[in-house]
Amino acid sequence: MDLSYTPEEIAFRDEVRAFLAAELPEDLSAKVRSGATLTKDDMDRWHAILNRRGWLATIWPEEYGGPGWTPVQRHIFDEETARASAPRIVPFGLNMLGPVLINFGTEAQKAEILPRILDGSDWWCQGYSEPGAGSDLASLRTKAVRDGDDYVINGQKTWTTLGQHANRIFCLVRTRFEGKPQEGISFLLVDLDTPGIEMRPIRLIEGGHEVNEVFFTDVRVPAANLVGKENAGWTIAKFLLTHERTNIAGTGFSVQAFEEVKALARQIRRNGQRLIDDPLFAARLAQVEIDLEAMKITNLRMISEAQKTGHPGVESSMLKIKGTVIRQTLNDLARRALGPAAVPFPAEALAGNAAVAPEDHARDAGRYFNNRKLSIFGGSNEIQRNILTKAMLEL
Amino acid sequence: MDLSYTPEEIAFRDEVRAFLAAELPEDLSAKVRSGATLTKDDMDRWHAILNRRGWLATIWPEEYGGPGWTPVQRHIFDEETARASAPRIVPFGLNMLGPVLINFGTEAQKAEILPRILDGSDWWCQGYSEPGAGSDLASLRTKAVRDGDDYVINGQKTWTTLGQHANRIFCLVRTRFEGKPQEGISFLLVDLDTPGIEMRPIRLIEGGHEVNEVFFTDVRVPAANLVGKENAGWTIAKFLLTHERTNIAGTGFSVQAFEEVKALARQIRRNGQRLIDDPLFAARLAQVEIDLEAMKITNLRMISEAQKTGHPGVESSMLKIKGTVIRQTLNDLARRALGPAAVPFPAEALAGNAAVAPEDHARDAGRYFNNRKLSIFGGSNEIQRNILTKAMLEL
Amino acid sequence: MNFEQSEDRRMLADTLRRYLAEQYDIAARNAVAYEAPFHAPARWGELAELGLLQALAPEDQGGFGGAGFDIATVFEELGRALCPEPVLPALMAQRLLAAAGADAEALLTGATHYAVAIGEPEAPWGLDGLTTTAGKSGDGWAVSGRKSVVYGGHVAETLLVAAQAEGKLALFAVAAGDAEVTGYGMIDGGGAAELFLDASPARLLLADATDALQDALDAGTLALCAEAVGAMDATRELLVDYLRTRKQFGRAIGSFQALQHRAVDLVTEIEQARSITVLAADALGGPEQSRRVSMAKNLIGRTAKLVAEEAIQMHGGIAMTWEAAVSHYAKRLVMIDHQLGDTDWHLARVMADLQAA
Amino acid sequence: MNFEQSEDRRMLADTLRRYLAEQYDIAARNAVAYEAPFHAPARWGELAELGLLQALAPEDQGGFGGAGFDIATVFEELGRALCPEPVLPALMAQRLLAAAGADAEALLTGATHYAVAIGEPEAPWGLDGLTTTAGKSGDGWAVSGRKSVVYGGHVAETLLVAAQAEGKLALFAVAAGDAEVTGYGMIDGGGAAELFLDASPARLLLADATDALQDALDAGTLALCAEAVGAMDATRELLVDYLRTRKQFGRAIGSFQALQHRAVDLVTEIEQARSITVLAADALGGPEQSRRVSMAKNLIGRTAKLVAEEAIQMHGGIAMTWEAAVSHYAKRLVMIDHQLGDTDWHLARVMADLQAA
Repeated sequence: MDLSYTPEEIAFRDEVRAFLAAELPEDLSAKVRSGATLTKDDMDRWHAILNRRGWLATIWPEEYGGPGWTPVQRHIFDEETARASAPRIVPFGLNMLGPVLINFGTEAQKAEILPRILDGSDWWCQGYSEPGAGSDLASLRTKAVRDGDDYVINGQKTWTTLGQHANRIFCLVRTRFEGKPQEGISFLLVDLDTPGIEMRPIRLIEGGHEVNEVFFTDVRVPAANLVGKENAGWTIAKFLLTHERTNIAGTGFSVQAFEEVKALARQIRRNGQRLIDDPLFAARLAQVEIDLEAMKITNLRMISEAQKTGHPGVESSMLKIKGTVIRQTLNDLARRALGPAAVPFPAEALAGNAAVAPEDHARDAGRYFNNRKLSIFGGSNEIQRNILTKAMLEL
Repeated sequence: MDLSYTPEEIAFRDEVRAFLAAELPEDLSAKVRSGATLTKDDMDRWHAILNRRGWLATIWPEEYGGPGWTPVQRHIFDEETARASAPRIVPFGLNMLGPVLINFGTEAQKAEILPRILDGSDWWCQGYSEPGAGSDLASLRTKAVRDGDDYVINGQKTWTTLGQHANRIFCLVRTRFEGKPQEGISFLLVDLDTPGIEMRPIRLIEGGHEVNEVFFTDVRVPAANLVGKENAGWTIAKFLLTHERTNIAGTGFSVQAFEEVKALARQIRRNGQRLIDDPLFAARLAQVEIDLEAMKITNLRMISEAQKTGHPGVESSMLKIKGTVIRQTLNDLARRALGPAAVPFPAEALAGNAAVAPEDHARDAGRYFNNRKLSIFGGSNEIQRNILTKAMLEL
Repeated sequence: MNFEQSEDRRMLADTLRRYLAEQYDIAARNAVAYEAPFHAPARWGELAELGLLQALAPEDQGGFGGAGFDIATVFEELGRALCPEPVLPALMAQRLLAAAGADAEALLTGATHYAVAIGEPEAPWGLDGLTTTAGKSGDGWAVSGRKSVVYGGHVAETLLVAAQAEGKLALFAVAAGDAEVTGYGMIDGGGAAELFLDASPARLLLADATDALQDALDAGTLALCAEAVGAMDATRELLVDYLRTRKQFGRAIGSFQALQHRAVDLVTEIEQARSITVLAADALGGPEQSRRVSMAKNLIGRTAKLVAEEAIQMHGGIAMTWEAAVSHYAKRLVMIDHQLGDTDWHLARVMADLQAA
Repeated sequence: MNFEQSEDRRMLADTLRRYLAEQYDIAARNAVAYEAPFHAPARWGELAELGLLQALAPEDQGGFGGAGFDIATVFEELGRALCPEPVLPALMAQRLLAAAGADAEALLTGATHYAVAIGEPEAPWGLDGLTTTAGKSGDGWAVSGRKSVVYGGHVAETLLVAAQAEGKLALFAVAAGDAEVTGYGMIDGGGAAELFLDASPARLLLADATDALQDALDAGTLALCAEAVGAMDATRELLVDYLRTRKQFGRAIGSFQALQHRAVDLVTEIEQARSITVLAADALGGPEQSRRVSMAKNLIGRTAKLVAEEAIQMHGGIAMTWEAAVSHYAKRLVMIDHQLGDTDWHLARVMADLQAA
């Protein structure tokens, strides 16, 4: 039992730190810190920087352009990029479609698509959820009917994150209507400029535009765009849910959020004392600090287990639950810390001299509301509890 | 809307207070305050005092010897007796069997049994739960088979509170084995000296003897001891659950417990300051004080509603849930307040000069453990949530 | 003891509820709540005509209410409709004007918007540590300082400003045109403003205003509690309806016991929130006013956040959207904790009472 | 980075687990835990022979362990079996004897019971505010004062007592016969004692013992955390087994989703408790020792109480009985918070670090 990194791991961490110090643009990290919305150009820029270093597709095998990292190295990379307030890697092409193609795609699909993900030619988005199929994904109803060499798609997808920047979408569609719902689902690749597709923005609780609805009306897609076998799409969906979840605990983001709240609580003065000297606030902050310290170890224990077995176990559902609760608690503390200064909206509308909240914190309340999503999207915490019930309690 | 008592209610409260000041024996209230176990004689003594005043059967109609109080008067009485650390009224004869007989019994049963409850000739106990039928009472299996003018009982009851003091027991028994389980249950009265009955003590978590198991082997009971119709016992069981719950919120006990913790936190000194000056402890105490203040109003709102409609609604399940949580929180704070001094056991074993905890608090840890029962017995809080789900959410 | 609402208040509540439901359905509400002037000026006069403002003042001050239960009745309905009109500053201003013996007719008719400026960046809640100062200037006074997040300050014609003057906390009236006022919307709808006072001409209303200001804060805090109760009630209705109708895995999600028990716990907590608000309303005007109001705001702060977060979680993704009414209720419920003292701030006041020998 | 237990520690854990499971099944455990001398003297020597005590000391002090992970390994197994043997005072005493350069052979062989007397009625945890004093008396020293709830004090032959002497907190050895010792059982099993010292003859072990005493407290606190982890693990097993087998309404109660989700949350929190204990064990002997031990004890205090209360509630009535193993696990889990600093006391230490400029 030894919690210290090996000399090799420390060397790697220092390499990542040096890279970030040299290559992460200051304007990008400032935006990330303040919770501002990144533009497509911001994200493309960061992807390109990582791609030049060979550190973009962190979970791909080396033969396809991955860096060949161990789970611990990936963890170090995630922690360090979060600490440095680097933009998150947009996961749809890199962490979702990429591994799917590598495992289920044809050679032609891999050869065509993977390089275009790496070099930014394609921006992929995800067509999974539907208005009537959220937690219960297997009940999806968007249908794709074979017609000659094409599939013809009709239906609606929703929660398509950053779809406004995308030129392509991978979808789960229904290709068979009898039998078990799970056995009639296929995985299709679709160009977003195909006639019959309409994308509409969804405005989120705090006012931002992050997700979209996508409507399909008689959309013709070549049958060659099928990944895996027809009606075998559920296997791919499950593969994504159980095998390729990376950085699920998000401890790097939480560490960053903790440091921000701590700095804020030292900066804010109320009635002659620093907020951090208010015992009730300090107690809240200390408690979540302790939870986070434990979470870091829980995360490492499970990464270490994954390193041994080759894939994360269902215990990663615990990381999802507890990790999101901790991040949400930290967002909650940032909001609380601001007091009335959390109120103004939209932050951008305030003239400089009227600034109410400390610089970099004007969006903290919005971030608190937006991050309620953490415990809902990507398999709600209730779904995670169901998974854990089955797997761990065998009930 | 007016939270003050009417002049009549205030006069009544003063009457109760004067009565308690004059009639409640000091040794009994001291025992109650310290959490010591009351003897049968203690309880009989208090019952006799109340009976002399006509205040023993507080929920019986006047014609049977009740005081004819309104729900608000009953509430005032409950509050004042709790505040004065009077012993609780033992409910089995007075608050459970009495109303059952008044509503379902024959004239002969009423004439024989009710006076003997009032004058203490009989001590009744309850035979409801079985090892396999707790929350799911309808699945009870103790059977009573008609044989001539008798029923012959075989089976086992458990959680029979204070059965060690009782000479009679009222039981739910199965008299029909086909059909819906609820429709084969009868309500029987049994003398505990009938051959074939064995009562065994159950030792509780903190070491005390409060409940018992009762075993029935070929126990012959006259058929005249049936209350209501054969196989109609479930109606009586439900009547008890929904119509005669009194003082369910237990706010009087909680007020008393709160005052005790507050006094304790002012008395205990730790590292040069009073415990009450520790902001973390004070925050816990203030928070439960506030919850209790709200609870008192919630309780009064529902009593006022009951006064209007004649019976408490299912909302009383909320009183059960929240009332038990508040009492348990107060027990928890008393235990915490003591620090290491909560540890010694049994408190009685300590010589006077070795006393670790402040006088009257030596049993606080035991009380905390014992009162975990509050959220389990009498319909667990989970069962209350099921009831509320059905009734209020109509789900 | 009597928990029945009086006939007058029941009629007022019914009238308001009907009017607000008609005029502020969620789409209409959002259309005005998030765009300057962050309320509906056309509705303001109508609300005044319905007696909304007069219900907040006692008869001898030109109204027909003014008791704790009047305030609670009005604000519960405002909360239920998520109404963004600046009624809170009107309530607080009315009590200050009455304390100063000043005329409040223009306030009660809705002709003039008042705002109450107490909080400052480093003293956001309560009366301790305020640094805005006033000095004599010719025949009148001049006030200097910064007031932060002044509710309704963006539309007020007259600002009632708390400032240190001659060793006491005093109350001044400042015309909006005499101050630098930067208005903005609030994240949960409605508007507020930053006030920059630099020797702004001011009229002295009360030389020793501490008690009057505390009373205004208490009444405002009670109003927020009642508003939260109304908003929680509406949220509960949205949630229960959603649990009944939304299907996943072929069943209404309300058939899942884990959600049922959480929903029941919410309903229980909402009843507790209603009770503590009744307690505070009853205490207004009595010796326990400040203490019970603080108790209420602490419990409301805890419960409103719980209700908001649980309602979002049980709704799932849809609650993350602007389109869903529940998202706006959730925002209001959470942000009420940022107004007039948060749950910890009020807890500390209750703790101080426990600690006092 | 490596989360594998070393081969040696795994063997020790296996050996202990087997032995404890055999010797301390719940009935056997309860038979000794609640009756004087509140442990099983016959087992004590056997445990020492198995290496239990030597595992707590490093090689240069006569043992073969002594690191944080050795302590955690031993105490996790003790917790799993709810073992009432007075190992905690032995651990703490060993560290104090080592710091004093005193011989610990009799301790490590199990021949002599030591107890460590630090806490007092008004200074139950930590080293601040201790009022027991020592003064020179002839060739030796005399100690006076009251020590409260001294774990294992009821069977100790030698008491290691912290007392103020010549302006410093010093450490003394007092023979049990030279003090008034009132032993008693603990509500969760095992024994402790009150110590009344009235000019009791004492031997000075360390004139400036603050660091050594803090180290003993830290190691003891870590041990309690690990003990709680073992007890929580066992409680989880009891609970899951009960959920699987107990039937109500014709179904295993574990098929009710409300209970499922609560059980899953418990399991998650237990993993967190294990993690923070790993962190504290790793930190023992390093600069972060006290801080991380406090973090661990705070989290353990919260989690152990949650696990105890939820395990009782989900078991229902049966958990209220002495007969059910879960009731004794629940008592131990709750009462661990009363030893060596409760969850709030340790939180305050972590808060102080946050507040330090």
